[in-house]
Amino acid sequence: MSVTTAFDLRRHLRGGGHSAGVWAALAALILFGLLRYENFGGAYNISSFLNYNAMFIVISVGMCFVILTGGIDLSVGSVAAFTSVVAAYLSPWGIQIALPGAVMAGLAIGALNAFFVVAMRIPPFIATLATMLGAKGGALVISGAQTISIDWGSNFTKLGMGKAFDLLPWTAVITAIVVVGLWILLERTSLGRTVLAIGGGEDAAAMMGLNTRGAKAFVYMLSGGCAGLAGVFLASGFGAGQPLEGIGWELSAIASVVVGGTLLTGGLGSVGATVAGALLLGLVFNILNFENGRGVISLSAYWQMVIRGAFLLLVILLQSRLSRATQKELS
Amino acid sequence: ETPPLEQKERYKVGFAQMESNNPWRIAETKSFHDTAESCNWDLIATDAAGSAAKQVADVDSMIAQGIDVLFLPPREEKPLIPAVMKAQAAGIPVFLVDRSVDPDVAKPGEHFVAFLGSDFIDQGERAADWLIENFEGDQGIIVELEGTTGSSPANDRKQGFDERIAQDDRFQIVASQTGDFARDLGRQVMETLLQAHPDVNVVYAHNDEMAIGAIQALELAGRKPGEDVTIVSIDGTRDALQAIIDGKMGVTVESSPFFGPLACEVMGKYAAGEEIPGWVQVEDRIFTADNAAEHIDEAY
Amino acid sequence: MNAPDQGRLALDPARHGAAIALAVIVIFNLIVTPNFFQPQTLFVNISQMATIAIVAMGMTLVIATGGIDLSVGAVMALAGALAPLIFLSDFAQANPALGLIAAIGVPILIALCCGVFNGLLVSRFGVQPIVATLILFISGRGLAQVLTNGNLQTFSHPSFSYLGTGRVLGLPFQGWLVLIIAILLSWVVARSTFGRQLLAVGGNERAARLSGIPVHRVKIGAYVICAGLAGLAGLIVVAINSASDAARIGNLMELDAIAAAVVGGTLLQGGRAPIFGAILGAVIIQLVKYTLLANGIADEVALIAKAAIIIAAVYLQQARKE
Amino acid sequence: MTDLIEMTGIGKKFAGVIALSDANLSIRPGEVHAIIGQNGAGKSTLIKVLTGVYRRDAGDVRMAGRDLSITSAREAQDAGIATIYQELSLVPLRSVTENVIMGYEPRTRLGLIDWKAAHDRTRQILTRFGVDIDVTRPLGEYSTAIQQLVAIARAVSLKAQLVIMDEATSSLDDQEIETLFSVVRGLKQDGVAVLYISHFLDELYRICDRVTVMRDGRTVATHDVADTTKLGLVTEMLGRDAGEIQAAGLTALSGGHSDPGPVLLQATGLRTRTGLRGVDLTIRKGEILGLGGLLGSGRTETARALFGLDPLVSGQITHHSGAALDNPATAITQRIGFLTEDRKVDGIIPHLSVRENITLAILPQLRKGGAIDRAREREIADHYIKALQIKTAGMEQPIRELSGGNQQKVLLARWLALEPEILILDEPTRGVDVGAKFEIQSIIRDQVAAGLSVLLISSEFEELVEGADRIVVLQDGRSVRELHNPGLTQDALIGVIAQHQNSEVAA
Ligand SMILES: Nc1ncnc2c1ncn2[C@@H]1O[C@H](COP(=O)(O)OP(=O)(O)OP(=O)(O)O)[C@@H](O)[C@H]1O
Ligand SMILES: Nc1ncnc2c1ncn2[C@@H]1O[C@H](COP(=O)(O)OP(=O)(O)OP(=O)(O)O)[C@@H](O)[C@H]1O
Ligand SMILES: [Mg+2]
Ligand SMILES: [Mg+2]
Repeated sequence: MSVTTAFDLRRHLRGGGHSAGVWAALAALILFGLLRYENFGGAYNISSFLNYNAMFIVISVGMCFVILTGGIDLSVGSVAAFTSVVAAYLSPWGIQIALPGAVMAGLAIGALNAFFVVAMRIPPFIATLATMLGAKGGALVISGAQTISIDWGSNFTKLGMGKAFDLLPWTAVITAIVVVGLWILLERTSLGRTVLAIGGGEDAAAMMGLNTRGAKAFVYMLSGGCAGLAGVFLASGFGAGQPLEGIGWELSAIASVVVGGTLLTGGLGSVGATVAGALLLGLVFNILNFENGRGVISLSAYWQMVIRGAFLLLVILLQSRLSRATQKELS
Repeated sequence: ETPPLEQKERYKVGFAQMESNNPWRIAETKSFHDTAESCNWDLIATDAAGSAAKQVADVDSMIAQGIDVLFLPPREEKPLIPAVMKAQAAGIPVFLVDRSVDPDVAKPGEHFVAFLGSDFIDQGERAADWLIENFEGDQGIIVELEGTTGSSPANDRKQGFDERIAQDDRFQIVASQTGDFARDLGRQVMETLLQAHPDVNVVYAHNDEMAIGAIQALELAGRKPGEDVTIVSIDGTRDALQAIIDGKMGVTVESSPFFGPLACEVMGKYAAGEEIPGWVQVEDRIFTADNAAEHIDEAY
Repeated sequence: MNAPDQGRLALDPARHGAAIALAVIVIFNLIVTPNFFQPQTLFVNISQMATIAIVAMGMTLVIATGGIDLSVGAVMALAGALAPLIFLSDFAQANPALGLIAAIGVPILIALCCGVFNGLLVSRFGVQPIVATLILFISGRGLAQVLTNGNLQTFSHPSFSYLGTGRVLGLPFQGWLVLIIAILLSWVVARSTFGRQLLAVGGNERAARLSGIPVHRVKIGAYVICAGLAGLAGLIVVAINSASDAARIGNLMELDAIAAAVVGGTLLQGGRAPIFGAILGAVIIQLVKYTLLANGIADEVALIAKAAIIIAAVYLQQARKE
Repeated sequence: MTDLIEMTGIGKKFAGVIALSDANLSIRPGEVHAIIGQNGAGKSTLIKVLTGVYRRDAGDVRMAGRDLSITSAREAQDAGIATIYQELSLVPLRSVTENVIMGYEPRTRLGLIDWKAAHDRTRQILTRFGVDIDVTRPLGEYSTAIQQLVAIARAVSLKAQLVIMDEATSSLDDQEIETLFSVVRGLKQDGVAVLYISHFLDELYRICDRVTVMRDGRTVATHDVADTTKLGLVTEMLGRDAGEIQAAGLTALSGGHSDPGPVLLQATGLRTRTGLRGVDLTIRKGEILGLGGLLGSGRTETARALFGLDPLVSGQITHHSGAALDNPATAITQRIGFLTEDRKVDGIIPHLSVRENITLAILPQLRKGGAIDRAREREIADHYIKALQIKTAGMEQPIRELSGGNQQKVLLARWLALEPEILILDEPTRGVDVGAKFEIQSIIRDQVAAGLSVLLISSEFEELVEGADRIVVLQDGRSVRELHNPGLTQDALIGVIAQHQNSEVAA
C-alpha cells in the first residue's frame, strides 16, 4: 500500500516536476498578499490586475508555442504596439472590425517571421529581432509618431474597460477562452504534438514524416496573432493606439514561459504553467505597489528593479532544481 | 463635476510617476517626496518605467489602496485617459502634472480638477523667439535634436519651434533627428550630422542633456560652441546653466520639475472649496548669459 | 606549404557575406552621403563603433559556448556609474593617481564579478543563458541607479576622459583598444587551449566534458571576459560624455552586440568564434546607423531599414553556407 | 513481375565529396534485401536518396514501374516506404506513445487526439516486439535498445510496402534480434519488402534473400544470398584479395595470452543512482577485461562510474596512484580514456576538424605557455590519421563530414593520443564495417601487447569471448561471475548469463 503511494507520488512529481515550482510560488505570493495588505483581494484590485495582465498572458502563451519548437519571438512587444495602432484606426467600425483586423495584422507580421525562419532559414533570434525593429518602425510610421485616438463612441472601449456580467473584465474572459483553446490545441491535436516534437528534435520529427515546416510557420503566426490580440487589449483598455508601447514585453513573456518550466530548447512545457508564470511576474509588480502604499518603506523605482531581478533569480533557481531532477532522469 | 476633497489632517496621496530615466523626472519625484513631509501626506509613489499601460495599472493599484488624491504626470495624452476616468469614478480628485491629456476627451473641472504645468509648444516657441532675436549672422543653418520619437514633449517642442522659425527666412532646418533626450545619443547624432552638414551654425535641442552632448560633439570636431555655433535648448539644468556661463550655450528655456510645493498648495485650496482654474500655468523662466549665474544654485 | 588555418579563414563563407555587405554600404555612402570620404568621418565612425565592437567581441565568445548575454548593457551601466563615484570621492581627490587606477580597476572588477555570476548560473545551476542573464539585465541597471540614486553624475577629468577622447597617431584611442583586444582574442581563440576548449564546449558540451575539459570553468571564463569587456565599454561611454547616467549607459547594447556578432558570422548554436567577424559586424551596424542619420532618414524609417539590412546580411551568409 | 524499387545510375555529391556514383538497386516485392559495404561506402546515403531526405544529383528512381519523386519523409511514408534511420530519428523528450503514433494519431469524434486509444494501440504494437513498458513516459528514459525497438515498431506499424532498416540491430541483444527477425519474417509473409543494412554477415544469411554489395559509392554486385560465401562478400566489399583476408581471421583479438601484471584499478561494491547495485572488478596491467551482460545490465554505467562521470552512492574505486577518480578530468590525468558508445552525442565535436578532435583530450599536454603547440598537434594528428587509416580529405576536414566508421576511428585516435594506461571501450566496433572493425581490433591488440589495459564492453559476444582475458558478467547492475580465458566460448558466456537470468526469476 505505502509502496504504491510513494511510487505514485514520485511519478506525479516527475511528470509535473518542471512546473510544480511556479504553482507553489504563485500560491505563496497570493497568500502573502492577502495576509499582508488590505484590499489586495478586493474586487477592484483583482479585476484591474487581470485586465492589465491579460495582454501579457496572451503574449506569453503565444511565446510558449514558439519556445516549444526551440525558437524565440522577440518581436511580440513591437507587434502589439503596431496592432494597437491598427486597432485604434479601425475602432470607429467597432470591435467586430477592429479586433479581427488587428489580429490579422499581427498574423501578417507573424507570417513574415515564419517566412524568415522557415523559408529563409534565418535563426529565429535574428529574424524576430529584425521584425521587432521593423514593427516598431512601422508602428511609428503609420501613426505618424503620435498616439492614435480610439473612437470612444463605438463599442470598442467596452472590451478593455467593460466587464462581462459585471464580474470579470472582457479581456480576461477572452484571454481565458484563448488559453483553453490553445491548451487543447497543444495537448489534443497533432499540430500541437508536432510543435512539441520539433522542440524535442527537429530532424527526427521531420524524418518521422511530420510537417515540421508547417508547424513552425504556425507557431510564429500564432505568436504574431496573440501579440495582435494583446494590441487590441492595449488599445481598448488604455484608450489609444500606442506606437511606443511594448518595450521589453518580449523579455517578460520569455521570463513567464521559462518561469513556467518550459525548456528554452523546446520540447517540454505547458500552456497552463506559462499562464501561472505570467501571473506570478505580474503579481510582483502589484505587490510592490501595495508595499509602497503601506508607507513603511518607500522603494524607489531602482530598488523595485533590483527586487524584481532577485525574485526572478529565486524562482529560476527553484525551477532549475526541480527541472534538473527531471532532466537527469532523461539523460 | 470632479469629486470633492474633504479637509483632513493627513492625506493619502498617490503620485504615479511615468519613468525615472532622466534627471528631470528624478527631480520631480524627489520634489513630491520632499513635499510629502512638509504637507502631511502619506505618499504612495509608483513608477511606470516608461510604459503608459503600466502607468494605468499603477493608478489602478493606488485606487485599490484607497488614496484620497491622485497626482498624475500622464506619459501620453490619450492612453492615460482611462486612468483619469477610473479615478474620477472611484471618487478620487485627479490633478495632472507637467503633461496633460487629450482635451477633446477629458476636460478640466469635469474629469480632472486641473492641469498644473507649462506648455511644451510655448517652450519651443520661446526658444525660437530667442534665436530670432539674438542670432547675428545672415544665414541660420539649424540642426534639430529631437526628443524620444513620438513622445509628446518631443512633438510639441518641435511643433512650437518649427512653426515659429518658419516665419523667419534667414533660418533653415537642414536636419532633424532624434537623440532620445539622452546626452550620449545627442553627441553621436551631432557628430554624424556635423559631418553631413559642416555648415551648421545653430543647434536646437529638445532638452539640455542632448544640448550638452551636441556641445561635446562640436568641441571634438574642433568647433567653438557659443561662438561659431549657437545652441538653443530647453530645461534649465545645472549643466546647461554652467554651459551658458561658460559661453558655450545661448539659451535654455526653463521647464521646472519642482511641482511638489505647487501641488500641495493647489490641493489645499481645492479642499478648502476654492475655485481652481483648469490650467494652473507654471511661469517658465528663460536663462541666458544675463541671469544664469544667479540661478545656477537652485538648478538640479 | 599548406597553411590550413589561413586557408580555412579565407574561405569562410560567413565572412564573405559580411564583407560584401560592408562593401555595398561603403560604396553607397561614397556616392550618396555628403562628405563621406573624409578623415573626420573615419574618426567619428571609429569612436562610435568602438563600444559596440568591444561588447560584440565578448558576446562572440559567449555565443560560441552556445550561450547569450543579455546583461551587457546593464553591466556597462554598473561600471559606468561606479567610475565617477570613485574618482569623485574624497579619497581619489586626495590621491589622483591611485584614484584613477581605482576608478578604472574597481568597475572592471565588479563587471568581472557580474560575469562570474552569469557564468555560475549558466554552468553550475544549469539555467538557460537567456534567462540567467535576464536577471542582471533587469536588476543590474537598477543597482547602478541605486548606487547613484538615479542622479546624473557629471565631471571633468581629463586623464580619465582620455579613454574616450584621446587620440593616438591621429586615430581615436578606443579604436586602438578595439584592435588590441581583437588581436588578443583571436589569438586566444585560434591558438590557446582556452580557445580550443571554448569551441569544443560550444560544439558538443557532453563530448567536451568526457574529454576532460573543465566545462564549467570554460563557460564562466567566457561570461567573465564578456562582462569585463562590457565594463570597459561602459567606462568608455562615460569617458566620452564626461557624464554618467545609469539609466542610459549601454541601453539596448545587447541587441546591437548580438546583431554585430551574428552579422559577423557567429553561429547562435555555438562552436564558432570569429572575432574579426564581430568587428566587421559592428562596423556594418555603425555604418548603417551613420548612413541613415547623415542622409536625414527619419528614425522610424531607419528602424525598418536596419531590420532589412540585418535580415539581408544574415541571409547572405546562410545562402552561401548551403 | 516488376521490381518494387528500381534505382539506376544514382549519383550524389556533398560539398566536393562524392558519396554515390552510378549506384543501382532493385528490390523485389516481398523480399528481404541486404546492402553491405564498408563505412562510407554510401549505404545510408543511397537510402536517404530513396526516401527523399537527400535530393539526388543523377539517376532514376522507380517504384512499381512508375517514376518516384519524393521530397520529404512524409511523402515517402505515404508512398509506402517506412524507414528506420541509422541515427535514431526519435524524439526522446516525448512519450513512447507519441513516438510511435505521431502523424497517425487516433482521433475522437471531435477530431482531437484520443490518448487512451493511442496508448492502447502503442502497447499492442510494442507487444509484438516483446516490449512491455510504460508508454506514457518520455522515450528518453529508456535504453538505446528500447528506443531502437520503438523506432522499428513505428516503422512496421505504418503498413508500408517497403521497410528500410539501416543498422537496426546494432544495439540489440540476441533475444531482441530474434524478435526482430520474426517480425521481418512476418512482414515478408505479408508481402512487405524489407531493405536491410547491417555489418553482421551472419544476420544476412539468416533472413535475407538477396544482397547488394557497395564500395566507394558504387554498387559492386547483387547476388542471391544462397549463392554467396562470407569470404566472397567480404572480398567484394573490401575489393581486396581473398587469401589475404582468410589469413587474418575474422576477429583480430585474441585474449588469454598475457601474463597478468600488477593491479591498476580496483572497484568494490559500486552503487550509483544510475542503476549499479554492487559491481566489483579489478583491472590489471596489460590485460583486456571484458564486461559481459545483456543490454541494460549496467555495463555502460559501470564504465561511467569508473571514469568519474556518475557519482558513487557507495562503494570504492581504488586507482594505483591513489587519486580519487571523481571526474573525467582527473581520470584523464591518470591516463584513463573512455571511448563512449554514442559517438554523435558523447563523442564528436561536429564543427571542429579531425585534427582538433584528435587532440582534444591531450590539450593540457600540448600547452606551451597557454598556447597550443601547433607543430606537435599536427604531427600527432597526422600520425594517427595514417596509423588508423582514417579516410578523410585532410586533417582540417570537419569531423561531421566523415562517415560513421571513420568518425569512430578519429575518436579512438583521440584516446590513443593520450597514450593511456587504461582504456575503456564501450562498443568500440558498433556500426563499423568489417574492414574497419578488423583494423580497430588489431590496433587494440597491438596497444595491449605494448602494456595497455582495456576494459571492453561489447554486445558481440564473439568479440568479447575472443578478445578478453577475463570477463566480468553483469546482471541488473551487479557483477555476478568472472570468467577466464583461455577456454572461453560464446556458449559458456551465454550459459552464465542465462543461468543468472533464471535464478533471478526464481528468487
Ligand atoms: N551530410 C554529409 N555531408 C558531407 N558528406 C557526407 C554527408 N553524408 C555522408 N557523407 C559522405 O558520404 C559518404 C557515404 O556516407 P554514408 O553515410 O552513406 O556511408 P555508409 O555506407 O552508411 O557508412 P556507415 O557504415 O559508416 O554508416 C562518406 O564518405 C561520407 O563522408
Ligand atoms: N528492457 C528494458 N526495460 C526497461 N528498462 C530497460 C530495459 N533495458 C534497459 N533499461 C534501462 O536502461 C538502463 C541502462 O541501459 P543500457 O542500455 O545503458 O545498459 P548497458 O548494460 O550499458 O547496455 P549497452 O551498453 O549495451 O547499451 C537500465 O538500467 C534500465 O533502467
Ligand atoms: Mg550508414
Ligand atoms: Mg551501454
